[in-house]
Amino acid sequence: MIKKILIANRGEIAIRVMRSCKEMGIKTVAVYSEADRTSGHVLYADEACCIGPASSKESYLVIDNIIEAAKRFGADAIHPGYGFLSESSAFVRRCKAEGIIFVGPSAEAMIAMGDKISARETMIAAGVPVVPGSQDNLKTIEQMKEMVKTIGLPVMLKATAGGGGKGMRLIRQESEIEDAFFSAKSEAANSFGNDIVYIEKYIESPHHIEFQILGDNHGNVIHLCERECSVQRRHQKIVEESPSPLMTPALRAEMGEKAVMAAKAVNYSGAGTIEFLVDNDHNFYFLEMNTRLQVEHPITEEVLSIDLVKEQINIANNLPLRLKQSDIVQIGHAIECRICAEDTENNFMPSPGIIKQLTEPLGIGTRVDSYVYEGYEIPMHYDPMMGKLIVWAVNREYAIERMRRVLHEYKITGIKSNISYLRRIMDTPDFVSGKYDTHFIEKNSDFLLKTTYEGTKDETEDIAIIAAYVDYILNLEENAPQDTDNRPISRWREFGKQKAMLRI
Amino acid sequence: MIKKILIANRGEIAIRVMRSCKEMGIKTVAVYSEADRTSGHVLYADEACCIGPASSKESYLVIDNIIEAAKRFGADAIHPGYGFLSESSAFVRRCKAEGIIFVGPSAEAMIAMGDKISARETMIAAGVPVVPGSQDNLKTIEQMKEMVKTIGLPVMLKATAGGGGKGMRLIRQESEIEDAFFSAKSEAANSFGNDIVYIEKYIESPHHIEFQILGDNHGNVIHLCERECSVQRRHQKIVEESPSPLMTPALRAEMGEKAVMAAKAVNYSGAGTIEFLVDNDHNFYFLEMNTRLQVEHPITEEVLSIDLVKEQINIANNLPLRLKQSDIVQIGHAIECRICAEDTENNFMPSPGIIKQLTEPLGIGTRVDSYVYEGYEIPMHYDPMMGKLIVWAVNREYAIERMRRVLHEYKITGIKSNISYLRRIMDTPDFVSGKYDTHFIEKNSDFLLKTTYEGTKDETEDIAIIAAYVDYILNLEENAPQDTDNRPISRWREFGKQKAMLRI
Amino acid sequence: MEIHIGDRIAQVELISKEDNKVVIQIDDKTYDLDVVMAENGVCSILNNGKSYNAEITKSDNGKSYIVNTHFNTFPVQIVDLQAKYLRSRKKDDTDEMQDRIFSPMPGKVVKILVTEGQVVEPGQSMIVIEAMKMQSDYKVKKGCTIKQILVAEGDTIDGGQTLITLE
Amino acid sequence: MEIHIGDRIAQVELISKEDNKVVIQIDDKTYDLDVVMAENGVCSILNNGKSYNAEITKSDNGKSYIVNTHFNTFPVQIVDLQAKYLRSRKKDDTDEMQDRIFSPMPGKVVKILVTEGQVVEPGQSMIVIEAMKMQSDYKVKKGCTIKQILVAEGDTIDGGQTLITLE
Repeated sequence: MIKKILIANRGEIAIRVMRSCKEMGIKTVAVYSEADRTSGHVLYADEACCIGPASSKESYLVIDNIIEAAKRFGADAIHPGYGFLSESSAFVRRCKAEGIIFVGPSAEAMIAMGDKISARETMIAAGVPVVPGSQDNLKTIEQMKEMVKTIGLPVMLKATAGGGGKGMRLIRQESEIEDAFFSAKSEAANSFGNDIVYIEKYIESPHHIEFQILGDNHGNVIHLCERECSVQRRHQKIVEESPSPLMTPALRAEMGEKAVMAAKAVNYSGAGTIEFLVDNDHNFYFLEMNTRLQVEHPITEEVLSIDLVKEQINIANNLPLRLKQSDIVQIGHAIECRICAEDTENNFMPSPGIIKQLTEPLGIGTRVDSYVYEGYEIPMHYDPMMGKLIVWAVNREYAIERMRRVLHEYKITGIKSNISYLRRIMDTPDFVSGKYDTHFIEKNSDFLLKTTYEGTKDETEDIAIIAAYVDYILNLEENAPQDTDNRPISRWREFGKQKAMLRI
Repeated sequence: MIKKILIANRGEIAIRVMRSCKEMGIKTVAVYSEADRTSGHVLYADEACCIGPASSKESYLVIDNIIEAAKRFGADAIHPGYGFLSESSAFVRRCKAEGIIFVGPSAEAMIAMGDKISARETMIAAGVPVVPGSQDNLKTIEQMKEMVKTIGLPVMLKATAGGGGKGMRLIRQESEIEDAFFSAKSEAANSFGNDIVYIEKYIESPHHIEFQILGDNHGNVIHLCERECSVQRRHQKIVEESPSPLMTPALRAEMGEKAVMAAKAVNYSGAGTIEFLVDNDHNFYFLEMNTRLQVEHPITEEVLSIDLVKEQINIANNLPLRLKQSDIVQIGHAIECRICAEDTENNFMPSPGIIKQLTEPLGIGTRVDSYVYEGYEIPMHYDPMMGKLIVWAVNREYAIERMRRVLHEYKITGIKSNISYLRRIMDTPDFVSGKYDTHFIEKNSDFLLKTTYEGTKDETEDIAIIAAYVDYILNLEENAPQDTDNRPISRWREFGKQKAMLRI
Repeated sequence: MEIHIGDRIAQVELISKEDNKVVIQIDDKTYDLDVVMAENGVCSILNNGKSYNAEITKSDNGKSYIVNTHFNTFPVQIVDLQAKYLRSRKKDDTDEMQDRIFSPMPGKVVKILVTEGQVVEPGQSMIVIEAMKMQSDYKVKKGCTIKQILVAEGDTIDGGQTLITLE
Repeated sequence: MEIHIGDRIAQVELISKEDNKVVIQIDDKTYDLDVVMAENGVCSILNNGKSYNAEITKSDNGKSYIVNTHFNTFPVQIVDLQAKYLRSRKKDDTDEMQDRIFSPMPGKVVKILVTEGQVVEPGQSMIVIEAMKMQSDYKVKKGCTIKQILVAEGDTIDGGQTLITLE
């Protein structure tokens, strides 16, 4: 049985994994870059090892350094988290060669699912639906018409060399085919010097819905139902929920079955996610498989009352799955919001810096998975996500109400955050009604960027004026005219910048 | 429907109630004493009203002041929390007279259950078992023997005027009766000048197990299963869990049925708790009814996935119960620890003061209901409880492991707390095995007061030395020899102690 | 006294103050308040019983604030006599004049797109900065000449640090 | 240097220091450490990769600390030359001499059980203080005479405040 796990990651996911390890009595080893000495995951771990400079290319992505740390501290397993090396088959192979358990799937499964084209072929062979179409070169208008007949309208005509919408045509009616074909080809030729085009089924109102699966080393695979992840901005998920408002029991059973087939097709072991595109008519298509834990895994944990990291570790310990498919019943509703250090009003510019004040929400139905703390300096080198806010309630309506409450409780200053943007999502009619797809953010962008909130503008402005004014007066009174903020720049003091020798 | 609720309480329970109100879109009014201006519940509420000086007799217990506040702010309902006026039938009647909804039972139900003797009689009439015995004066040895025959051995002989164990005799065998009767009588006469004695069934290995019930204004009553509250010190609960390790489905059904009968006997409406004493043979006896929300209500919420405050408010809104008895099934296991500002190593002396650092545990399966924050000064006027730490997990073993993890994450300095004491409870074999009764704390007091923990004593001492030493050196280096701690005495600054007029 | 909040200029006056009870006039409104403030900048304001919380951070001579209330973030400037004086003196070089390129946040210089002495057009990109896996390029507003380039590709920069001077 | 922790007296010496790498000798053990400290007193110590956190609060000339590590709380005293000198001078009035009654925590005077000039016996209760709904009574260790009573019943008192002087 695994006794000590090195977590080859940083930030909230490293702490998330360590929490479950701690509960299981497993020792934890943190790795950290020079920029992360004061990061929460270093403080949380039993042991910690510096693995290089700030740049992740020189630290979190260096297989040698991580293996060396694992050996130095005698870790018998490595948990990769998400991102960084979590989908590196080379890393998996190296772990195997070194006799260290990798908490995740085999290198083979990773490779089979890692490449989009091979994944697509594997899925077709396994009977899992993929987006109809082909990336074959359509040379003639006859080929094109043939293909459209197979796929069915509407279709999207795309240029292989394309980008920025050039050479792209949405075709809804048969009469548009000919014109689209020739104009796209010539546009592509002019723009890219390459006139190769192909078509794909156009999915209207696409929903990004994914299924969590768990497989063990004994050939058992189950699915843990779906997560709705259509609230995305530039393919970055912002809010996720489970169950999906689009889902029906019949569709869930069908998609779940296909997800299990997909995982079985590559002898998958560990936790993984099958992403699907689903349209309003409940047609669904395999998109890709993520062969690791997802950022949004907590909403599955909440509605199913399980701990996915513990399940991962049990699987890595060669245990058979604890749960059967019939045990899996979603209860209630969970929503997750990703809390990011970014300036939503300024094109979502990242906002690294020092957290001056922090109040995290607590109480019934509230879960916070984060790694920052008051006085912590968020480094500029990594992802702007500070943590995740997860609520659970008996139904979707109550979950939204709870999310509004906890976003109200969440206070963070010193850096910009997306908290008020998330709060507005919770009030957007399309979200509240559950009728949204991946166009949600684009469609509601005006509503979402409204700057004032709650109460009249004048009233809240006056409150802000009062707060600043009173602080100003207090400082005058204290006769301590300080040039700048006397609150700490960073709570962490480098211990002796001057290289002094001191003898007391 | 209720639009605005005044919470006639302070601290964590006030915030607990406000959280549910906020989720329901109900406005909240806080009341506060002069010592509580910076208490978390004042900051959390939509509106706040000062109701008097620090002493609760002059503030939180003054019905007039609370009613006045409710009227001033137009609250259409009052939630009493627990403690203070929550079991005052005079307060309930006053609310009724003023046309304000009291979120709780009727004054009549409160009175019927408030007096121990009348409650006992009501329960006997309703067929709910009570501790056998009678408080009748036993004048002759024949009367005594008759009574013992009815009750069965062992019995406890007590003096009406007794106290401190004087005039008290535990009788296990018939042969002991005569001697005990005469010696107790003479001891009582000598000690108190009053020789009246009575007997009660002696409960061996008593477990304090209580049933949560919910009744509506339409005559429906259900029970929400049990809470095990035997971890007590001087009748103060410290740790609670649900389900009870002693419970069986058959006993739960039987006790639940009696709890519902008890509530129906007084036409109970709202949330209430029936406390029972249970012995190892599963005999159970009505102890008392608490006609309000309990401190430990969250463990019921966790295993049943409900929000008791929302249910209370729905009942107050005259709605019928949302749930049927058949909906009530406990899932998993929940444990609550009460986090108190007290010095466990010094006879549990209360420890008011300023919280210098605070880290509350987060992550999967963790719930914190508290009201304090970093920089907050815990006033000396009220209860030392700062909050409650609640975990949920799939089973009891995992819940204990999780509780160990979250107690490890909980850091609080500046005041003394009982966190390490709670941590030791989680390691006490009797607790871990689930084989404990109300003698638990007494029985394990040596184990629980062990002062060192984790790792060797020398190692942790050296770490403490290093931390202090490095801080000392840092201060020397900064050439800022400060007389005392330069961290804030209290984060809250009274705005201008000098009564100055300032014009800028 | 003048206080600027966003585009609005408010006239603010302290009418009276006794313990934490203050009366403040903002433009034509008079507020009768109970205010307490925590060392860490959290401010609790009771206005006629209504409970507001504001979190403030300050910089720049203690007269420039960022204030969070509810879900809003406001920049607030205290314009006392000293600030007024400094402002009046600064009037000559208006904000319009852009004499440097800087990044509001810390980051890393990915690419420098100009050379010293180069004449650049309005809207031309000068430099690309990366922070938190996102790249931003900084442009000039008006045509000008690159005076000096103070950083090199690969450099780590602080927020507000001057990267390129213009003339 | 001497550092007192509980009953233990440790000899502590700083061997070297470079950035946050420090070498400290405690008695006969040498520690090679990586230490960072937050403004609020949270200290992270890596000892050979092992990660420890300690939270410190200090008082009394910055030489008296309360340190929390894991589930332990330690009182730590830095005894530098100045402290040593002061200690040597204090030797005369030993801790044995009890010249006053005080409460370690703030509270309220519930009852005063003695009068000025009264001769009291060892273990006799002097005063009852209430805090957080709990009452504690304070006793004298040795027989003595009540010199002065500085508080009245109903008074609110601070932690450490002298309530009664003895002689």
